[in-house]
Amino acid sequence: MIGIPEIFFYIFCALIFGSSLLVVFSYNLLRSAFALFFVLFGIAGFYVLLGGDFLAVIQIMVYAGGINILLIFGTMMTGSISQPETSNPSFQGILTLIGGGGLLLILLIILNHTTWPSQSLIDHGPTTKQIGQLLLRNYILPFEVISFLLVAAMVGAIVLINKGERS
Amino acid sequence: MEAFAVSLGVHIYLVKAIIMFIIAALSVTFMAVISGLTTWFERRIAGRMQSRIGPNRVGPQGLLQFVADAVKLFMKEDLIPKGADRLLFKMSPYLCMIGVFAPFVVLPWGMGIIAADLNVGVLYLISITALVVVGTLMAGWGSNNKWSLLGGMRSAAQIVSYEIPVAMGLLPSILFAGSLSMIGLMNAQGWAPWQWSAFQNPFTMIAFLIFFTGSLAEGNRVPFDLPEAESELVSGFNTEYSGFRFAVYFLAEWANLYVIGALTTAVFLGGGNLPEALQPYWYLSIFLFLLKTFFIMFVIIWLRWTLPRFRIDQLMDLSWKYLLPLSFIAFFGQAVYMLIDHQFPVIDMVTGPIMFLIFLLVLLKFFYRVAINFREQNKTVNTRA
Amino acid sequence: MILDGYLVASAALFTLGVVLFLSKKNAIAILMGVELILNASAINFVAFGKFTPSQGSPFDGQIFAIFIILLAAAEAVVALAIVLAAYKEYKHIMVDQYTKLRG
Amino acid sequence: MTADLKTSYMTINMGPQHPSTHGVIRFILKTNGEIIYHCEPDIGYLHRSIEKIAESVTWQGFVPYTDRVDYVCSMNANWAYCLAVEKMMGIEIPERAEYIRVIVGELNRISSHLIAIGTADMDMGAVTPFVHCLREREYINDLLERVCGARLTYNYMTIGGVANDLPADFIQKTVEFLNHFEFAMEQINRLVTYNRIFINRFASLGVITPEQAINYNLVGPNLRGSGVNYDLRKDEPYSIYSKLDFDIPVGTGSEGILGDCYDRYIVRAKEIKESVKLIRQCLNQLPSGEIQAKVKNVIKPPQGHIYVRTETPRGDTGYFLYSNNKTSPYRLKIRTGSFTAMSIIPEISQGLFIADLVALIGSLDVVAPEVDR
Repeated sequence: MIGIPEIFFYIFCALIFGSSLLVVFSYNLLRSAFALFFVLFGIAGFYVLLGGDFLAVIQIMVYAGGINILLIFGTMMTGSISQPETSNPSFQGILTLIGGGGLLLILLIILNHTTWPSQSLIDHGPTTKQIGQLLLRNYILPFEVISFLLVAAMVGAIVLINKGERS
Repeated sequence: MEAFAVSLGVHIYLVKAIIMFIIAALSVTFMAVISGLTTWFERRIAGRMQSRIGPNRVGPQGLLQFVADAVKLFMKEDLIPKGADRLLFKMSPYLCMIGVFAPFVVLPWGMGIIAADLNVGVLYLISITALVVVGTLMAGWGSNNKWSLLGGMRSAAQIVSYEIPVAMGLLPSILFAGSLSMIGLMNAQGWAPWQWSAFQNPFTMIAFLIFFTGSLAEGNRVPFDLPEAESELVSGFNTEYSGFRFAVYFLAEWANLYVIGALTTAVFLGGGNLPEALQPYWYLSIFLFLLKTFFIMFVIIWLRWTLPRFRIDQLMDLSWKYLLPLSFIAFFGQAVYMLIDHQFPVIDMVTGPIMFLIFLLVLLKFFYRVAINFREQNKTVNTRA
Repeated sequence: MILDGYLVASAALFTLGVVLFLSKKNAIAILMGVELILNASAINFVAFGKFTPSQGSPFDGQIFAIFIILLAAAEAVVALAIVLAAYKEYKHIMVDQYTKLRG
Repeated sequence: MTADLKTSYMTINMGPQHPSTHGVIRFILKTNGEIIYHCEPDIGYLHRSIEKIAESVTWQGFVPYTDRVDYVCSMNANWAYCLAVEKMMGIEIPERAEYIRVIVGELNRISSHLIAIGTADMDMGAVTPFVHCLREREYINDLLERVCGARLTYNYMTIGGVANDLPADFIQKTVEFLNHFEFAMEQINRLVTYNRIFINRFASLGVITPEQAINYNLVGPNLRGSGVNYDLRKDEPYSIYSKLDFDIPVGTGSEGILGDCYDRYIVRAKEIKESVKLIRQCLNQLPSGEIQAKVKNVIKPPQGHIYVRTETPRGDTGYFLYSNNKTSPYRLKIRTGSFTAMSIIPEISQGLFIADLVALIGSLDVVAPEVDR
């Protein structure tokens, strides 16, 4: 008998793959961008199932609420608004599909032939506190580096756009 | 009840699903009623402020006006404009509604009365607004109307930029409570006003004001109602909506008003905390919580019918140039305050009452002003024939 | 067993991301492909973190997922800035038509 | 490459159903996002050929049509037309009628400015001040209804005087109203005129320099908002204005640049106070006597033409009459303030936000039917 987490796992799977198929094969870039939102939402659901409630919230906040909105804005600003039906053309479709299918096959075969050292499921309880302590103790260096990277990215983006404005 | 149903031979998942469905249906119905009553509340207050009466025909004091309005809206023709992106157009109202109704899972109703006390309750509440953003963008894009598109873009830009001051405004309280759960935040405060997070020290006070301002912007309320600015963008992203879909938007808007009020109450105004002596009467805490929430809602409505609207660049300036740096100051200040507080716990006893006293003085000044207004007000003249 | 479920889902998502990445002309669509790939790897991290904790903390996987999200944010910002700058220059964002990128 | 080649503009149709276009004005906007690149007002959308109608009605019969030229201040429009015909025929009207004309004209000016201020507030998103303005306007409507029986299109002034005398308790009621109104106006000002958000929205926006204002032939508060002290009531006094004591408020750039939207707005707010002053004086000095000069039933002004201007709330309204000694005008031409205000919008609105365009229209107080007669 399957448990409740499994049911939700399959629901989220359906959400993710239904929308990501739309992302990949839609010829309307805006629809792709909106579908991506549901993919990201479904992945947040995965994180909840995997016991990462803080992570799930961060995923929605940063990914769905930030990056995806940026993508939608970008789509709207780059003139795709005038011809939505053909804004997202693809090329080498068959070739990439064959390649992608092969890749998936290889991955699945590898997955099937590896035995992962799986442990019994433990519920670790609230994660926020431990994640915070890990970030500021064990992973302090990557944390600082990534903060620096974010600042650099922000400054870089502003410089790039400003340059475009001026020319 | 579960066991009883299982003993009858019903599958356990079916029972669970039915129970979940019933709870969800109850909360959605309750919310619909709350937001409906809020429409009545808002319209009556607006009426008082504008020397008119407001809805007073349907039911006692017009209380059932929202039912009549809903019935009227359901009967209207459901139009989808030509050239609209039908899928996005239809999906948008539901996304907005889910985005506004999802917070109710973690909103408390009194001392320890809550649907689900998530560990990341507050963060969840902030992040779920992403649904509203995407919903408005969808509506703006899908309507095939340029005014709607401008409204949708404005709305998304506004909500995304005000999410940061709102989150930063919550941080001092979170620091103080050491918890992200709503119950944890509420329990960190006492029943008395000087124990509330808002009056705890100058930094939480600043954070409270920042949070309140930011929430107004996130909820698209005046003076930040640019996405719906009817004198500029006709009606913003919902221009092309009619009938049931329009009703859904309005349900969402007023439910959002309640969410803002309840969140402010729970995080900053002591929630439904009661003094020791009154704690056995738990229902009083529900009453107290609703009272505070409705007071905050009243303030928001009051502002809406008083203030003019910002312009989009002024709005962005306010967020990025003033609220954000201020919220960093508040966050840092609160951290320093807590360090000092750790050494000398006495300071906690002092700052709260002082801040509350300052607030009382401001209130006194306000009432003094109101009294002057009343005194100067001549009696109404009668020029009728 | 359930670990396999997440791994299969992640593999499928990864493949979809690669297909999107390879087959689209629009720069923003390609960016979306990158996001799918990053998300697929993040799912793997969290799933492994949950089911096969190493000597370290059981939350190492989640920490990595957080880093991936932040990296994705930085990447998306810079990539979009580049796309917008290119759009201003060329009036389109079809990557196969960028024949001259100098200057 | 120039910037023009790189950006594609979005064409938006603003009006005639747009809520902030004060009636049925239509604009065609070319925007870059929310920034206006070009704004073209669609003049002629509300054309009703009032000037043509004049050629087929009698001289007196045209008075009701002047009500419809600008229905927000129809008393002043009546006045302008009657004054023109009287000048043409050389009719001297009784002094009491002149005083009554000033009283009702200034009352009407207040009510028109209340609408202007209220709609400007509403365009900025503040609905409550608008309702308060309308509440005060209702009192004036009541007063004028007592005088002439109508609340919007008065048709009160006739060629040679006014249609009927003031009712018995009119003076007392008007003084009562003015006492109340002065405080109410102060309250409205406190609510919105001195509001920081409102000032920020209006200040330094849509600046019309004095030269521009004169070149575009702006009139009335729009001209005075740019700092040009020009008011027909002072500079070319007609009726009894030369006997009365009042000031002409001009824009000073108090919150930003001279000639911005806030200056035009504040000039109207100050003019209301001046009008109150004028009405009080007239009520005190009101002489007794006839209200109507002796005028024949069928009038035929002598051959010739005349152009008479008066100061209406929206500025200099001129009536050009050409008579060939018939029972109806040979040609009649009306010159209104809104028309010129409308024609300056394309130049001023370049580079503004859409929200600013709304503010600009609100501050110029354009009334649609006055643009197209």
